[in-house]
Amino acid sequence: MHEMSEYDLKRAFRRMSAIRQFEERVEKEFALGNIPGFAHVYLGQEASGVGICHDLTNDDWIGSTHRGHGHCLAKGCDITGMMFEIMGKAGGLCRGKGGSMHIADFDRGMLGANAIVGGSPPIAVGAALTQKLRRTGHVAVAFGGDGSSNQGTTFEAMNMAVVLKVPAIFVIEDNGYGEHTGVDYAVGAESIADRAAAFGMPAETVDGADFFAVHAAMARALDGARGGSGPATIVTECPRYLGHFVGDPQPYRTEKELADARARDALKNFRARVTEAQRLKDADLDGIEAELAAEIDQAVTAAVQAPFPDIDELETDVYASAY
Amino acid sequence: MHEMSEYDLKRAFRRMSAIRQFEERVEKEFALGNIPGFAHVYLGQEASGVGICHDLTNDDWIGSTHRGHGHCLAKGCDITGMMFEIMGKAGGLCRGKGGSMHIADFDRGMLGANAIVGGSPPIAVGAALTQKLRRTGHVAVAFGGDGSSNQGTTFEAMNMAVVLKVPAIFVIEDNGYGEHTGVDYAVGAESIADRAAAFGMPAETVDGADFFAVHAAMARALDGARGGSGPATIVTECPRYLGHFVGDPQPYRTEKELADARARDALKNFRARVTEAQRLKDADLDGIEAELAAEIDQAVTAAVQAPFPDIDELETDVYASAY
Amino acid sequence: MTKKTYLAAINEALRQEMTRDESVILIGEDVAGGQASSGGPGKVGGVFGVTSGLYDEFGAERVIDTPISESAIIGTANGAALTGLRPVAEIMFVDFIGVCMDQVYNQAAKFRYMFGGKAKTPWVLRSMIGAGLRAGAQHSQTLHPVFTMIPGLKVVMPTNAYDAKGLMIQAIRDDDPVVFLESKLLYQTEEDVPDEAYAIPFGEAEYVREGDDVTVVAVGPAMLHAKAAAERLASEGIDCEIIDPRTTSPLDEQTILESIERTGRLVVVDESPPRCSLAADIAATVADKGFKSLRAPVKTVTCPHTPVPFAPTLEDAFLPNASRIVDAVKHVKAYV
Amino acid sequence: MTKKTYLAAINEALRQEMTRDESVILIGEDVAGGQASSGGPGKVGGVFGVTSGLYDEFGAERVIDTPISESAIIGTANGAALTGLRPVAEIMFVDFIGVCMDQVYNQAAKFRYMFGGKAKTPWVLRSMIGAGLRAGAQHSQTLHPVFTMIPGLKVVMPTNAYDAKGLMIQAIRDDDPVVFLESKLLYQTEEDVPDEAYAIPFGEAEYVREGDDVTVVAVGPAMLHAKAAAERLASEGIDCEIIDPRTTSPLDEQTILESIERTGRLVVVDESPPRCSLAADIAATVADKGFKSLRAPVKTVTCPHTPVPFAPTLEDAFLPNASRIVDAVKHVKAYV
Ligand SMILES: Cc1ncc(C[n+]2csc(CCOP(=O)(O)OP(=O)(O)O)c2C)c(N)n1
Ligand SMILES: Cc1ncc(C[n+]2csc(CCOP(=O)(O)OP(=O)(O)O)c2C)c(N)n1
Ligand SMILES: [Mg+2]
Ligand SMILES: [Mg+2]
Repeated sequence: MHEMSEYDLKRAFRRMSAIRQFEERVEKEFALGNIPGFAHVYLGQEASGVGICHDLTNDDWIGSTHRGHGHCLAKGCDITGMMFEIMGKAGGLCRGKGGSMHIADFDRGMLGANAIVGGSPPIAVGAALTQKLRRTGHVAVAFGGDGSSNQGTTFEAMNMAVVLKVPAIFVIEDNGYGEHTGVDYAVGAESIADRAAAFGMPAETVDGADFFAVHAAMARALDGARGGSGPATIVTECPRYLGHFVGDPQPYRTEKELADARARDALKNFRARVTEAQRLKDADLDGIEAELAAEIDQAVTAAVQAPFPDIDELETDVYASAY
Repeated sequence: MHEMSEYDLKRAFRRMSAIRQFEERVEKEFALGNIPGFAHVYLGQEASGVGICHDLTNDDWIGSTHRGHGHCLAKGCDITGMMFEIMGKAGGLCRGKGGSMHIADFDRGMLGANAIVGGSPPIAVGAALTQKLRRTGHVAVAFGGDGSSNQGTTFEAMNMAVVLKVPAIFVIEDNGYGEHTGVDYAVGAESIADRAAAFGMPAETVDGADFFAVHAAMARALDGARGGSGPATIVTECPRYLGHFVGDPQPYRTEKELADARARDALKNFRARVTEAQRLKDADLDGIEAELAAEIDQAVTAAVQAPFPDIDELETDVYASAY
Repeated sequence: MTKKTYLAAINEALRQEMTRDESVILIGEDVAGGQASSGGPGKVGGVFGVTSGLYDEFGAERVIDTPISESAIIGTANGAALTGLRPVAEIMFVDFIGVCMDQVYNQAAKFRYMFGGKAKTPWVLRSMIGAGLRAGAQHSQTLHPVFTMIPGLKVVMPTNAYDAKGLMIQAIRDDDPVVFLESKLLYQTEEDVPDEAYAIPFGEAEYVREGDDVTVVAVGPAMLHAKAAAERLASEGIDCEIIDPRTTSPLDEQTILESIERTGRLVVVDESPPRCSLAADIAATVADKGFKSLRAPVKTVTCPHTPVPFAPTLEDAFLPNASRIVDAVKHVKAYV
Repeated sequence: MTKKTYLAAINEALRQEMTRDESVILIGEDVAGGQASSGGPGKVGGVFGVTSGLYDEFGAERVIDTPISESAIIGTANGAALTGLRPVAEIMFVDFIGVCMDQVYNQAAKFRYMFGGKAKTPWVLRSMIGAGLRAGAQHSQTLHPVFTMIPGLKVVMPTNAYDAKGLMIQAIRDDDPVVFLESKLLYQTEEDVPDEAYAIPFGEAEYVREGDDVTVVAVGPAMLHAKAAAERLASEGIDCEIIDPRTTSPLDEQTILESIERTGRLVVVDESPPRCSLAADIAATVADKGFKSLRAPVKTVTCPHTPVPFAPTLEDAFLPNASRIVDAVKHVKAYV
């Protein structure tokens, strides 16, 4: 934390708090029937996305998952544009055509949430290839869950990244579950990181509820990737506060486990660290939270009232060139 | 070698010699235009397939590759039935419908050659699952090349086998090339075996031109698999005498490399070892070779003269139950 | 005989066949659910509960949860089926088939033919199809045309609980790979369903409604709209004959052609994009073999040539609906 | 203008576009060949030599060999295309698409729509199609109907060297994902091909032969047989009009419908199994929009509903051929 400026610390907190509050609000609006379809929230995993994205610019790319809201916010996507999108409104980041599992924002280097488990890693390798060929010094990050680490596409992407020596960083967010199945069942290996390392790249495991640990690991990976030495993998061990999707009754998790998960709180953790070190004051952090609360509230109010896309939009945007 | 009976030693040599002579004949018949399509021969890799299959019974299963003749012969498939099949004749093991890349023989526990790289490993996991559920003590082996070890399906199969703890053995035959690309380019990892081991199973690398080394490694893997401790991987390092397919001019390989490959000769190696140890005599081995030469010659003569399938066969064998 | 939902009917079929034949196993992601969880396995039974209770009844060896590795799931089903088991494999949403299509179309579908008739691959691939749940472009497709076009597969699309049970039982007993496509939107529809096991043969279409004016063929989730349209049209004096093929491969051409002989008019309704679709397939069959009977153009009512949109307004406009079917029927009826 | 083979024409198109635009790259298995070999890279250029010489000209950064990892190949092309490159990715035989279909149909094809028009994915997926080389069930398919049905893709099937060059140049310049299907059996066919670059727009069918009796639409490798049949029929006084759609998506319906207006009769020839095929697709379009003109059943000449057999006798019987086309044409011609 010591090398980080006050501005940086505040931005990190702002983003984690944005995710926490955004997702709590998604949970609520979902229950109210304002959000169509499915919603997979990122509660508990805030430090992972924010720690990874902290040193990325708009010219660095990320590819995300079905659980993508947190990655979007960590990469700087607009809260209002996201809320509109999740509600399927014409003013959404994808004009209401994508929805929660398909938010993309190319201006922010966000290549898209992806509803196919293991969909993003190969795509990130391609984005990284562009950086290598154009010698931009930028990188591409692929987010995936512990479950996604068993998908063949993820393994192929890892090997391809090593072979092509591209600046791709694989982030596996291990929240203990793929849907309703525990990671210790679905991953046959002792360690997801060691399995990735065996592909021929540096790989490490960090506490995904600790912003500083994630950020430090990412700094190491970035050094290598920007420096031209190729890909890396970071496994972030995160708590999953809710079920797989909003509304999952979770009969397969005990109360105790849920309480233990909640006890690992990236925001409390961060707050304690920065206030104890006297880098930020509680009041600063409270102020940030309050600002975000207002912003999210406004976003929701606007989104609920906003129009759905006109049905003239149904057949547009299929092709970019003449069809 | 010392635990092996004379019968076993002769059978091992017989099978390796069958492969060598069969494949040399395939090369010749291909040039004569008697073999339709493509042919990928197993010359140089004889000890790998034979060492792996030596202790398997007809109730153990193997899944093979596009380079499958050697695996078939190692598993005991009929030389004549194979030659007919490769020439597309009605009397072939698959009645001429499969061809070189699709020979199967269920009576011999041969689940099929497979023209899709990475096709067999998931299938072998399923055959192994049957053995586990039925408590047969039998195993299933998936053959693949170094190139196939980069296919996502292979990785998924490895993890699945560990998770389901089935008696599957993955054999990666590293002949230095996937088509025209060297393994050191295509496999980003230092070691294919270590990469497999990272999935959570024992994995070792052996000299694929040394029957005894392969056989010993397989004995270890079989112990584990039959004993219920789950899958294993064996990497056999093999020379590839010819090109990727019969007729490949191989501009990408130097004369020296080709000569070095030929210098690693599983049959000569075996002959030297067993005669020096006075387990078999040169005359025994010469006799076996001569018998096989005659058998292969007869098979070719018969196959060349045999009829192609009648066109009434075109629409049969698509479905097993009524359609 | 009691009222059962489409979902319960499938569950019952699975249970009865697993009881009858111990070579039947289930394999897929969360078909049991809860492996290595703090609360223990067996409490889920599929995202919508189709396989619920089966883990408790048949145990971990026969209700097998897997990693998220669809190629390995189908590959495992392939190898198990070739060596004597009868796996029912689940690919949760049909949209996911792209990561494992090889094991379906190059392997399972072709084994028997490539191996000269020596192999059989008796599996069932269960998967959910269809839009309408606001699930977006990657969780809402139908994709039945892709399976229908593949020689070696059989393809089942039940439209009601009774058929769902009987077709599932047939699918499990069948010796070929059968793709069984469940319509999410029909899971909660109810019907009288016999308690005992029964099998409905493949390739036998059903008359859902008899009528002499226009033949309407509808498959899968589109049947809901076809029925609604027929009712509306009946009140206007147009009498539709609705045919449900039930299996798209094999397809009961005969029943469709017989109906066209009487009506001379055909509308095909199908929730898939128009190109190389099942709607086109049926239309083409009739344009060839039923040409003499045809008195009007063959109309198809499908989705547009677009991915499935997320926004409710767009998704509703995307799907075939009763109004569009009514228009199509009137159009062909008006022809002389 | 010199005679060039279909294969050389594609090679020339690639070379010219790579020279013109340095964002164009090639990626695939052995598109260069020989990486990490004792003899060094660049000596292969694809199994049939389509990309030969390009490694020497453009180097390892732009002619990129890959591991055997098709999902990663297409995925890499996807990510590269989204971020500014114009990859031409090779999936050697189209049969292999099953291991990477997700990256094609759920990703590339849908990005633009799902992202509300913000993305473009300008790639070309080159692949070889067709039977006739005795390559067996897993190396001989066409599969163009699968691509044609997917909204968001464009699908190109050149039947001669001139078109191959012009359509490849268009494919590379196009901002959408384009599936470019090369007919193995046509690689060595020759034609006059201009030396300079030219682009042929998509969705414009070509009259291969004019005639007033029967319209024959043929795609890809089937064109060879259609031409042979037309010659045979001409000698018997039946005058076929042959139409080559050149792209199956978009499909030039207009040209086909105009021809039917004159001939009133249609035969569609296509080397793919019959169900949900392109042949059915075109037949269905005409049964709807061209119904008034139709004077005979619409006949399709396709492969049977079987995998591709290996034995030469069977493979020859499997493929559409001139005799079967002649029969179909006579059948519809005989209709009154
Ligand atoms: C290819 C594919 N298979 C299955 C699914 C269904 N599915 C959606 S999320 C999910 C679990 C993913 O687990 P993990 O990668 O750990 O991510 P998490 O949900 O825990 O963030 C599954 C199985 C899918 N979307 N895509
Ligand atoms: C999925 C797939 N991709 C590509 C190919 C084309 N192909 C056939 S064999 C081969 C090389 C395989 O290399 P390896 O696994 O090392 O086996 P080897 O040929 O060396 O025995 C390739 C790329 C294929 N058949 N299937
Ligand atoms: Mg997870
Ligand atoms: Mg090899």
